[in-house]
Amino acid sequence: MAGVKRTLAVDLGGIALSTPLVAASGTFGTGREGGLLDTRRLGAAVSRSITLAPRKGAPSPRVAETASGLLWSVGLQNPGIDAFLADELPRLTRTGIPLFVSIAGSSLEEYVRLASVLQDVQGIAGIEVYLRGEGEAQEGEPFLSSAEHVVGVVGAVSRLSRLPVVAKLPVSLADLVESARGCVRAGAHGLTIDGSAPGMAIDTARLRPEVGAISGFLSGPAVRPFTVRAVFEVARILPEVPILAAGGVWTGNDAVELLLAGAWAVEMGTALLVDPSAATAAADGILGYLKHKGLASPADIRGRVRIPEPGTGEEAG
Amino acid sequence: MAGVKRTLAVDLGGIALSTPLVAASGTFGTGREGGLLDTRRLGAAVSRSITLAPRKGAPSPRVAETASGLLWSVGLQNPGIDAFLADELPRLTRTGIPLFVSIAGSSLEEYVRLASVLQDVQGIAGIEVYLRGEGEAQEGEPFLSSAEHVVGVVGAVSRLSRLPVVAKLPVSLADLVESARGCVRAGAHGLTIDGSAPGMAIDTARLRPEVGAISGFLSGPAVRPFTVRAVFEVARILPEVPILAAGGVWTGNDAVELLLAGAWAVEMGTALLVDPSAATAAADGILGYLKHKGLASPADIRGRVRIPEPGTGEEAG
Amino acid sequence: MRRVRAEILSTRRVGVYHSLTLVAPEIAERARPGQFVGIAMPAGRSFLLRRFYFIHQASRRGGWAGTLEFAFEPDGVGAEWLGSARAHQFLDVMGPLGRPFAFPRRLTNCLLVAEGHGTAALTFLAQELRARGKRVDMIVGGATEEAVFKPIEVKRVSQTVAILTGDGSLGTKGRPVEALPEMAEHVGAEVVYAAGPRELLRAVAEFCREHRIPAQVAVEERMACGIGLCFACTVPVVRKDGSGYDNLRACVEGPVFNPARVLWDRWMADIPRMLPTPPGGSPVVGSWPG
Amino acid sequence: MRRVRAEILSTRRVGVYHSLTLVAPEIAERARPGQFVGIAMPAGRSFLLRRFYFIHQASRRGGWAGTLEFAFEPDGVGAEWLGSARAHQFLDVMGPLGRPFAFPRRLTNCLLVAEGHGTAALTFLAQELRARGKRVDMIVGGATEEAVFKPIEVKRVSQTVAILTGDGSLGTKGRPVEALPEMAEHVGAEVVYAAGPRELLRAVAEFCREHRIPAQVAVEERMACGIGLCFACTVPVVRKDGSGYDNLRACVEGPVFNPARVLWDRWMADIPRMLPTPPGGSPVVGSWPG
Ligand SMILES: Cc1cc2nc3c(=O)[nH]c(=O)nc-3n(C[C@H](O)[C@H](O)[C@H](O)COP(=O)(O)OP(=O)(O)OC[C@H]3O[C@@H](n4cnc5c(N)ncnc54)[C@H](O)[C@@H]3O)c2cc1C
Ligand SMILES: Cc1cc2nc3c(=O)[nH]c(=O)nc-3n(C[C@H](O)[C@H](O)[C@H](O)COP(=O)(O)OP(=O)(O)OC[C@H]3O[C@@H](n4cnc5c(N)ncnc54)[C@H](O)[C@@H]3O)c2cc1C
Ligand SMILES: Cc1cc2nc3c(=O)[nH]c(=O)nc-3n(C[C@H](O)[C@H](O)[C@H](O)COP(=O)(O)O)c2cc1C
Ligand SMILES: Cc1cc2nc3c(=O)[nH]c(=O)nc-3n(C[C@H](O)[C@H](O)[C@H](O)COP(=O)(O)O)c2cc1C
Ligand code: FES
Ligand code: FES
Repeated sequence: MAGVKRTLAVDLGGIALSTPLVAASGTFGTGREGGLLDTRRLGAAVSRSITLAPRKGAPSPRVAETASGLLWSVGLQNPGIDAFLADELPRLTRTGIPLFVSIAGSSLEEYVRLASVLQDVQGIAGIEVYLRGEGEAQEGEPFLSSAEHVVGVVGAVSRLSRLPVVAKLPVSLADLVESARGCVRAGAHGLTIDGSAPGMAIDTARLRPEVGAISGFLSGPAVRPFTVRAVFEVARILPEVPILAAGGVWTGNDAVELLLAGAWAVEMGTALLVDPSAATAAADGILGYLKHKGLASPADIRGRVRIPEPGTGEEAG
Repeated sequence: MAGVKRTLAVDLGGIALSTPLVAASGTFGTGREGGLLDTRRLGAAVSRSITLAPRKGAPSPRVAETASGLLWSVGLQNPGIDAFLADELPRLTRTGIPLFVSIAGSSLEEYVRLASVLQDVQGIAGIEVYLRGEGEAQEGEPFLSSAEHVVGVVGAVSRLSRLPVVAKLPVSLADLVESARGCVRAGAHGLTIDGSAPGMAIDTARLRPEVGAISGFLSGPAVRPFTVRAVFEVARILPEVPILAAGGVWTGNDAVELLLAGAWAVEMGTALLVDPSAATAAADGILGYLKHKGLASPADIRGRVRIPEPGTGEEAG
Repeated sequence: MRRVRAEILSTRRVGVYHSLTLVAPEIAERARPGQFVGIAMPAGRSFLLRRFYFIHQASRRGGWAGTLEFAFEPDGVGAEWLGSARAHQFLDVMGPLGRPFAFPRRLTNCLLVAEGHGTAALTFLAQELRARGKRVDMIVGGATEEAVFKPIEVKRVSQTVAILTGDGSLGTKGRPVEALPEMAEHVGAEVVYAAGPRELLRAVAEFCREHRIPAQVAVEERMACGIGLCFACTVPVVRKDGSGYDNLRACVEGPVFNPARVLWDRWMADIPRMLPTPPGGSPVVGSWPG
Repeated sequence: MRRVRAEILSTRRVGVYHSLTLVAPEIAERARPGQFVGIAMPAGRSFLLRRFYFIHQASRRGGWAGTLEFAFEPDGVGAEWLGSARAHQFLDVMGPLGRPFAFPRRLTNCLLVAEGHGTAALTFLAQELRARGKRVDMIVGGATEEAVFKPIEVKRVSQTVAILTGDGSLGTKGRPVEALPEMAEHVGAEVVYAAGPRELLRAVAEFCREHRIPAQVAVEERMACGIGLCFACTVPVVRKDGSGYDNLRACVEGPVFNPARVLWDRWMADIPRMLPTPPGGSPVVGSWPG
């Protein structure tokens, strides 16, 4: 197909990215490391998750290797929103890559305060809302354990925010599809579907958990099938909503798989930690795929996995 | 430690197994295959899941390979309970290995009928209740999607059954811990915690799902961290209840990891498919571990992972 | 059926294929055409499943006694690893797996149609048919000359041969199935055997049904265990009494089937089927309802 | 800090260790003692993370210019793979990573204490200290004679040497830390450097604090990225002003730390524990004098 002008650019409902590859939260450093991370083909990056007060994070060890996976539990180590804005953000935005700031709270109030503070900050592309239930129990129920809580937080943040708000929903959330729909109704601009899920590993020689926090979250290629499935299910009911897919993206082919499932862009975490130029390689892979299929841009493959129209199917039973 | 009499035998609350290694449902064949499957060190086996009526199962392909995982969707192909009892069960029990029969239904009534039929059958060690929501929606909600449904089914089966009933709970179940507690209160003799969870993979060359049923379940080493965590959490609150762990057990060390997490025995699925003598190798591995630690039996390591006493910890935040 | 640690005697390139010869007397002695082997991948890889290959040669006599040959294209990760294996390395091999081709009792003229690596399976069959006094003719093909597996050996074992390649680089331009009608007529085919892509097998099925020629085809379906344990590898096959069909396991009830009984449409359904959306609204695609 | 595709020049066994020499001029030219490299595992494995190793030698001059050596015990899957690597193979290497040991400006008598593969890091340090006119004495050790890394080289680079092995198969029976008091006194240690297991580093910290000897230790903590991106590798280190502690990344803010400022109890908690801040507040300690 001669004459096709090929691009990697994607438009997340008004947020223009030069590629659909986004550095995932917690794997992009603080803007001071520089050096080996090859950012040329990153369309955007997400900061580590920032809380109101500084957090020292989880005890070590904080990572363990599992079969095709990385079990991590960093415990949201971060300097708190004030120090982040003063020291970290300026360096992060200086890279020129659109930056999402990830926020994490232990209560609705904390999320609201974090979002408010960010309203007056220049140079941020958007807010990604971290939604793991790390907060305290409220009326017996752990915070963020139900769709209701999650939608409540995302709604509150979205209502007050002039910046686009992306809700990062773990696949392990009960009622993922319902939560996704709820977040969008409540005003979320987009969704990050995160395939990493709670896991644990035990050092059998020393009879102790492999990570200091006892359990952590599993990421890496092992979890990609969960990400693919969740993205597919959410994208089908919310085809107009920008979806970022996180969890198990390493190569260009992995990215294509998630775009086919319905993602608008993909986040890369573990891959960047192991291979600091993974995004550049993935970009080449996507371009090669587009070329091979004679297509012009990532939007051309978004959600294009071939499945039957509902209703035409027949039970194989 | 000289003089330690070492055994692999375990007692699942009255069900005596010669080893803690159990062939998982759907991976043990029909009793006709014989030959290469090395059953010498299997403490028990679970039949494929049996439904009331015959089922043809899912369209092909039924498996796909993912990073350290196997995505499968067999769709419960089985000859139905009558043909199973007539043709398959006699061969399966002839192996001399304690056999659990796995039952699957689309409604409470089907489960109850299946369990009733099995009451009069000789030579079965117990019933394993398959609890994936494959049934039809009931009042809008998919069958078995909530703890309430799951506990309802397990309770009904347990009440009428003279055979020990083991509830096979997927880690992806919302409220896993609550469901586990509920099942035991409702009469379940034991629990199988199953780390395999719904996943999907896409063939990017052909733009179609890798498995005919669109999505399947992911098993194999990739999911072991989920199994470990779920077993750990359930075993902590139900230390008196026999727990079988399924999902990612390949080697003796994997089995030990799950025993340390709190399992009383482990099921092996994917490993047996790839290496028909995986159970024998795993048994040797467990024995070697016991020997190294100077312990006498698998019960000596059950739940022995070292964690801090509740209450002594402080939030690292 | 045995599982052995087999030493690689030799490896070589044959066009686009890698061909491995193993020392595996326990398997070689029992191997029959249409059967296959399952090769384990090494530990520590992210790809877990065995890879399955048709047996191309199994020597029971002579200097190569006890050896076994199979061939493959090193396209995916597993076959690529296998392609990098070297002589004297050991492989974990299960075999011979599956039901072999049946030899005709009365009939004599056998036409064998193969495409791609299917030719590896059918040259073995050709030899065994010849040894039983049958006449063998073959149609073989591939995308290019390089993809036509051992054409010289094919010529050696068959009376007449038609070769077709996608790009015309060897023999006639086209696909093997295109030569079927003429060749069948020309050689007076009484039985047809086929191995290769599903499209070929299906076309053979149609041709043979139409012309009432008995046929056997060796299918490939994704496998996990290869020994009947898991029902991963099923093919829909009509019952002998026509009362319906069963999903039969290609690894133990196949891979050789009577093509007239395979439900090709159902098996080859290009797109997967799905359930209608339930009244509640949310899509039920999570798990197949059986 | 560079990432290169480096050719393996040679591999050899050194007691229980494997030692690899790489051609990596971009890294070798910049390498300083205490720094380390990160080696990628090959594609298609189930183990994903890089493995990190202290730089044992980095030749900037002479016939070996541009080469780099490190050593490891092939115990786990990653190191085992690396142990099977052969000359002329290429590795994906990042380095030099981390902050190196600082050299003392005024002080002269340096005592280096190492156990296990820590000796590989400290012989490099010894050379550089000698090149700066310092006196170097060393205490080295390991479980057995085989686990004492290059004792002859150790003797070559240091004035006096104490060797201790767990089983007494070489030198004195015991662990390196046991020789510390006597040796420090004997050689008039003004600065102590250490590398090895945490128990050793902690004991060195205690000894040096008690005796008011400035010290530096190179720690090991599990790492994911090795370049500061992920906060996997943190060590709790008291702030210079004593106002509290921070979890510092061993890969960019370490691996060399002032042991007086490391919160050993917190870091080494044998069972995972989330420790309360010490009631007395964090201790105020002087920073590395230099
Ligand atoms: C009975 C039988 C006989 C076979 N004989 C041959 C042969 O003689 N020569 C040959 O080259 N190939 C043969 N195949 C296909 C072969 O088993 C491998 O699937 C193929 O080499 C691709 O593996 P890979 O690791 O390169 O691909 P990958 O893409 O890594 O494979 C991923 C998974 O899909 C499966 N898969 C991929 N392609 C096929 C296929 N066509 N059929 C079944 N499963 C597939 C693989 O086995 C693996 O589980 C046969 C398959 C079967 C079932
Ligand atoms: C700064 C630094 C320098 C090091 N220098 C050396 C050296 O010079 N020689 C040497 O033999 N080893 C060294 N190590 C340890 C080394 O990185 C490997 O962890 C070790 O070789 C074990 O890897 P494996 O693949 O054999 O073990 P596996 O059991 O497969 O490792 C599993 C995971 O745990 C990590 N891990 C295991 N042991 C350690 C450890 N002691 N420290 C940190 N992470 C660990 C691995 O890196 C891997 O991510 C160093 C570690 C660090 C952080
Ligand atoms: C070391 C590490 C730290 C992480 N920290 C955060 C975090 O602070 N906030 C967050 O939203 N996600 C965090 N994540 C999750 C990633 O952003 C990503 O969602 C997840 O790792 C799955 O993607 P991957 O498989 O590409 O790694 C972290 C992941 C890793 C590996
Ligand atoms: C091919 C295949 C078929 C399966 N069929 C069933 C089944 O019919 N019923 C069931 O309860 N589990 C079934 N399972 C799940 C296994 O019993 C087991 O719970 C799961 O595979 C996780 O264990 P593993 O990682 O050891 O494979 C099946 C698994 C596989 C791989
Ligand atoms: S592959 Fe398991 S039954 Fe055929
Ligand atoms: S290992 Fe990632 S920050 Fe140190």
